[in-house]
Amino acid sequence: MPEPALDVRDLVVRYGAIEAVHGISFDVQAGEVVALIGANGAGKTSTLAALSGLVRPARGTVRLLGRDLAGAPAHAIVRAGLVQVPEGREILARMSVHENLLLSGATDATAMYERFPILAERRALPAGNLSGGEQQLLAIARALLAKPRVLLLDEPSLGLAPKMVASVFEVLAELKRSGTTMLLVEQNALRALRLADRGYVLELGRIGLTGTGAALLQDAGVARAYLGA
Amino acid sequence: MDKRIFGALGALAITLAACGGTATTSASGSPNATSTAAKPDVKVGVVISLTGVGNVYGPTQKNGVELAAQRINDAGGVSGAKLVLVIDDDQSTTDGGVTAFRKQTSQDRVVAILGPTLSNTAVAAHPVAQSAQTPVIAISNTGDGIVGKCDWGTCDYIFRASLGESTAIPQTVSIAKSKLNVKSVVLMYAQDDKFSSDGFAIFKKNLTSSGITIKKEIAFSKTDVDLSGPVTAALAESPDAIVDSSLAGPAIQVLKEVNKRKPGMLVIGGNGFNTPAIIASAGAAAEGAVSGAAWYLGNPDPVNKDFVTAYKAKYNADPDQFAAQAYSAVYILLDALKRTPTVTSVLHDKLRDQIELTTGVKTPLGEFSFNASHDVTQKVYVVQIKNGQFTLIN
Amino acid sequence: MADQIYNAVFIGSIYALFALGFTLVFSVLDILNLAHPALFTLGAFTALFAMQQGVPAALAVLVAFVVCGAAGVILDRVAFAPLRRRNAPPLSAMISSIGVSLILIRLIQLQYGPDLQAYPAGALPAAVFSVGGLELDTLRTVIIGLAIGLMLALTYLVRSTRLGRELRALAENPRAARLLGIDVDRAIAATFFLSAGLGGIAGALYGFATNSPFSQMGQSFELKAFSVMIVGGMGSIPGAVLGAYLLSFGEIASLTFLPSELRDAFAFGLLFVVLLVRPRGILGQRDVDRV
Amino acid sequence: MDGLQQFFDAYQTTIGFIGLNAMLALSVWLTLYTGQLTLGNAAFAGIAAYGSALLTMKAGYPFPLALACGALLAAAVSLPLGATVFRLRGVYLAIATLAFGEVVRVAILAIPITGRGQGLVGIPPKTELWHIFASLLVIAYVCARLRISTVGRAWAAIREDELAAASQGIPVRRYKLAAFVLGALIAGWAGGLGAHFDFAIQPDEFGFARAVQILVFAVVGGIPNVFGPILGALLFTALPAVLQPLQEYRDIFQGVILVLVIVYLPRGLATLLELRRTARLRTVGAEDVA
Amino acid sequence: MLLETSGLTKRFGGVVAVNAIDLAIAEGQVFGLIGPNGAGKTTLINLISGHLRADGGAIRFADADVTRLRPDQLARRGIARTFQSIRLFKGLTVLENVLVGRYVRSRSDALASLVPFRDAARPERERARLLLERVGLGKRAGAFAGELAYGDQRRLEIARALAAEPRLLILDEPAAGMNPTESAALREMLRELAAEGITIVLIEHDVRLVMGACERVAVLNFGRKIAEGPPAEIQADPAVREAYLGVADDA
Repeated sequence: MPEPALDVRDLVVRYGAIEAVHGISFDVQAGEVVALIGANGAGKTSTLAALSGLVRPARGTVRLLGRDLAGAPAHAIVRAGLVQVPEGREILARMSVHENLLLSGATDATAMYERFPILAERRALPAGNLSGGEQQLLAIARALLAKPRVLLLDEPSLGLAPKMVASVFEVLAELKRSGTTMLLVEQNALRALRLADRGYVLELGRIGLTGTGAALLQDAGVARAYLGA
Repeated sequence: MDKRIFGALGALAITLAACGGTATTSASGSPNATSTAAKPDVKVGVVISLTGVGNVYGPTQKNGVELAAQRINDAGGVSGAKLVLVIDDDQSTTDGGVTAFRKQTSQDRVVAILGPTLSNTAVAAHPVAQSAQTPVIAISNTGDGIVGKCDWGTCDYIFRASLGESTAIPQTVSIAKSKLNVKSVVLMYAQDDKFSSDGFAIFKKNLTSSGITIKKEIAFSKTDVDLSGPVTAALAESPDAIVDSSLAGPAIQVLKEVNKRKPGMLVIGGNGFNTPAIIASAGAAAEGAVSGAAWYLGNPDPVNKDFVTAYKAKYNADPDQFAAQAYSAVYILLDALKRTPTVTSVLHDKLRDQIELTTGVKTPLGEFSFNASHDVTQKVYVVQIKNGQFTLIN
Repeated sequence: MADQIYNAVFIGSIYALFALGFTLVFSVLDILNLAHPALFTLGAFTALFAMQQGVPAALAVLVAFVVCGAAGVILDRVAFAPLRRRNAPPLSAMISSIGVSLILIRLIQLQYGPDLQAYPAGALPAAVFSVGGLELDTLRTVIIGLAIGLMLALTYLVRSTRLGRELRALAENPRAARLLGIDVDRAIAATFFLSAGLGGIAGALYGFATNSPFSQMGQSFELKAFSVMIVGGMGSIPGAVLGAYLLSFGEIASLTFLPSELRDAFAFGLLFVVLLVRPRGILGQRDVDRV
Repeated sequence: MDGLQQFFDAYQTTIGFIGLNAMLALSVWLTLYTGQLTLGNAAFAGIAAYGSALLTMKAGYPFPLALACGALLAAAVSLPLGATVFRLRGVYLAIATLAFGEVVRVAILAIPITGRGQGLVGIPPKTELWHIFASLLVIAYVCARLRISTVGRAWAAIREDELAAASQGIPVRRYKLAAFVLGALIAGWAGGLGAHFDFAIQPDEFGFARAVQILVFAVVGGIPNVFGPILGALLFTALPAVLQPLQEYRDIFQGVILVLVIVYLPRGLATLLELRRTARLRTVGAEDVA
Repeated sequence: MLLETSGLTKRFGGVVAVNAIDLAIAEGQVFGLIGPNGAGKTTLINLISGHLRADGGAIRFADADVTRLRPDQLARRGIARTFQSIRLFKGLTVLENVLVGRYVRSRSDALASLVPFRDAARPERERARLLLERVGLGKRAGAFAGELAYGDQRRLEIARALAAEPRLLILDEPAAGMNPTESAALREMLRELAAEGITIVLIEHDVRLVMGACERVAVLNFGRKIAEGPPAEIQADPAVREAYLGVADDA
């Protein structure tokens, strides 16, 4: 196996006395889409916070194309190519769509306007005026402009109407086809696993199950947890 | 974390220890004094504002008293005993002043106290000395109620060697009326400052009684950032003169704004005008400003010339009125000390009686006496700034 | 009347410059930097020091900008950064800044004493010119121009440059800013440099206009700056400018139409009313009263 | 013992002010303990100082009655003020109370009976040290006992999480207001005592600088318990006297100490009194307000 | 009915977060509320507990209109709740958290507490300890709430809510972060509480828990109630499967 694009080993995240993530390991190969699923409080958000440098991992390594980024400041991690589309989108509501796009440091957003024409239409509006789905597209476009080697997506379907969820996942599928490496953290396990090449199930800060997306979809445990069957 | 706490603790401990050990030093009046006699020192307390808002005055007062003490000791001290100054900072606050007074009366057991610098500190601190029966000579308070009939009660141990505004201002007003032909004025004052407010009340009374029209009263704040607005409003009344009761800082702003808008307009001030800082900062804008003062630099009287020369030699700067008054007060006290029977164990009431008898002491302020209500009797110098110099006009 | 309007424009410009620096730090970091008045004073004295070494006035303003800017960055490193690292709330930073303010003012006093100082004679333009019967003095007019220029420059910087975008992103959502790859430490340093530098320029210019810098000169600006910021809208740059002129014109108007004793009551009365009626200020955007 | 007597005589005023400042620090502690940052207590002290001084001087009221009236006057003013300003939070609340303080100062300057800028001079010096320390003892005791009662727990709950506190049935606004008014009452009592301790009062003594100073006492001392504010008042009142020999550098030392405490003892000097390691979480300070 | 809502509506900007919801919950019932993230469940209970004010519709609790009451007033009437993002008083001890929870049940002892050496809160503390024993936190009474592990914090929040002896207990995702054993224990406790007559509204993602514990379940999607009924019925409902599981496109 070639060197993974993202290789996380033995990651531990602590908040004061509480340990939220207990030494998990996983990897994402170049061009691959990996889903990380789990219930609320399972440690998904903590894991992503550690990956993106928002919290300093208590232990473990985060290698991006061989370079260890664990504990590096957030901006250095983004510059190295590990870019996040955060949960809740975190668009800057008072700034215009265009300004939001340029925040990644890019000077030219044309490529994204071509890719997402709706954003071009709205480019001068304050981003806060966009609908939830449009905001999610903006967040994705903004992350793509930072030229990610690995794109982290945190709950991209959160709070979106079913129709918008579908179109966001279409966008993700398209990104997958164009070879974007993605780590997808989702509650919508079915959609996520269907899109993903592989998946990890996070339970209470540990990796429970792992396997291909299809295999996990068939797994009885996953089905019980997420489908109530 | 614990280490850091101990670090902070350590720093605190060191700070406190470093300061605690020497909490009661006293400044010696004469660095080069060769103790001539075996007589015990005569301790004189000085309470002045070396920090806080009053520290514009405190430092030159310190110079004044230290110069006087040095010269007195060089000339043989107080009938052979060395004069030692105990100088404490009142931090320009009432409680700082009261604390210093309590310390000097109970711990240092000084024979008398000079000070404190600010009037509001004085009205709080003087009662301490009164109840300890320690004579006080005020050296820079100019408001009413400092001596004679004090608001806070009997004050027969309190004297004042600084010319009160209630003495200086009437003279200024009468000169303004008779010599400068002023018929109407606008009266400006810093409303949140005791000195300025006191002066304002005295000006108002005297202007009214001498028949000068007050066209408008304009209050401003001592911390005001810019006085162009109030000055413009004052000039709009077209008075013969602008009267400003404020400290030097706002006074400079008033002078400059007036000069810019209406050069040649007469500005009359109180004691706050009587400092070289006015001429240094306001420059040409200060020309023509009139004020009444207890002292002025150019006074050709030999005692004053001697003082100015000695001061310049020691501090390499011209003295101001605060230095002159502080210096004079030490000599006034010396005069009384010399007349008090046993200097070394001064009975405070005896010293007080002798201070009361002070007449005609020659000081840089002129011939100096206390009147029946313990206030200054001296000449009032009404001065005008001409060619960058304070010049006598009465 | 015309000359009173001119006065109001002048003093409003100084209020605005002062408040801009204050508001910049507040909007980006939610800190009320009570050392800002001390930096303002430092600006006036830095210019004084430079001019005593023979530096011309125009250059001395620049020196004040750079020195105060650097002092602002150091202030942040010493007094605020350690607090930020442990997510301390704004109150801690405010108290810390009081300590720094004490130190700075005292250092200035140790060097220059508490007295009023004066800039070297002849170093500042003294000329007066007249426009339509209005006597205007050159120095103040230049200062007004410069102040307005600086306000426009700051507005441009914040609105239209990359740094400005980063600062606004940081102000609106620090978490998002970090996730987007903004170098937050650098942006914060820039904020303090700009804020303190502007404070320094304001101090130098105000020092020039009055030609009597003194160690407590920043003090009275502090309370007025609160008023300016609240009235205009906490953290809003155009709000601060608007608030500053509103205050200066209000003060002049109350001087003209009310007993002069009540002038200060105007500033704080206005502040109080705005807080109660519209706490986010005239141009403020932040919601103050969240659930 | 003569030395002790001498020391006591010399520093009588400082000792008195430590007590007065400790009371003022406790008055702001009440709101800080509730998680609210207010800066109006200097003004409340001012209202009561002027009120009680005018009553003893001009109306001939007996001293205790004048003190009580002054404190009640301050509390009476604080009630409608609190009812309006507690819609605000954090720095907005702080600035609103500060603005109120300035309005009070300007009002004192504009009302002739207060002596305006000249101040009020000749207040009968009725306050003795034992008055101050007896008051402090009572106030500190009441605050300490309140802290461990249902009321104190409700205040702490509001500080920790206002929303959750409301969900437990705590009428949040009313409790905040109670802390504020009680604080005003204490500040007023201290103000009245202070006015009669000093012969003279001036509007400046109750301004912005004073408000900030009171806050510093409480915050640097720490707010986990009533000893924090008292400790803070003790330190920062005694410090100028202790540092007297350093004169020119005194402010610098004070500033350095302030920064050091805030940076290294985030929850105040009172942290030093807590021995349990985990106690750090329990103690509250600047960290928990606003 | 203990709790009834009729036409309850809440808008945020242009989004209708809760859209004309009618609910009727009988005394003693365990009522489940499910739906995808962002469906409006939390907004709905924020309306019921008074943390949000409704834009339209009405809420009746114990035969009285409570639509415009504040949270503390509702708490007095017997509504207690937990929060999705745990909102404990982190700087207070576990015991103190429960004591605060007893606020509406304890007499004010402000004056009594002034009597020296008297421990006015003693009886209250005894009760609080018993409650902590019940949720399995008896040993941790002196610890700070902020120090507890996630699952323990959840349990403490429930204990705090129970301390008020509520008639209606609203639990917002109480099982999040609990392991299966803890989750099972929670289910057991819910049964006991229901047996004691406490009415419970349960919001939960753990479908096993909801289906196992609730007598009735309502499903929200996009601010609307799309289904309501007994668990078995709900599980079989195609509309629910579509909305909740997000698999509309390949049914």
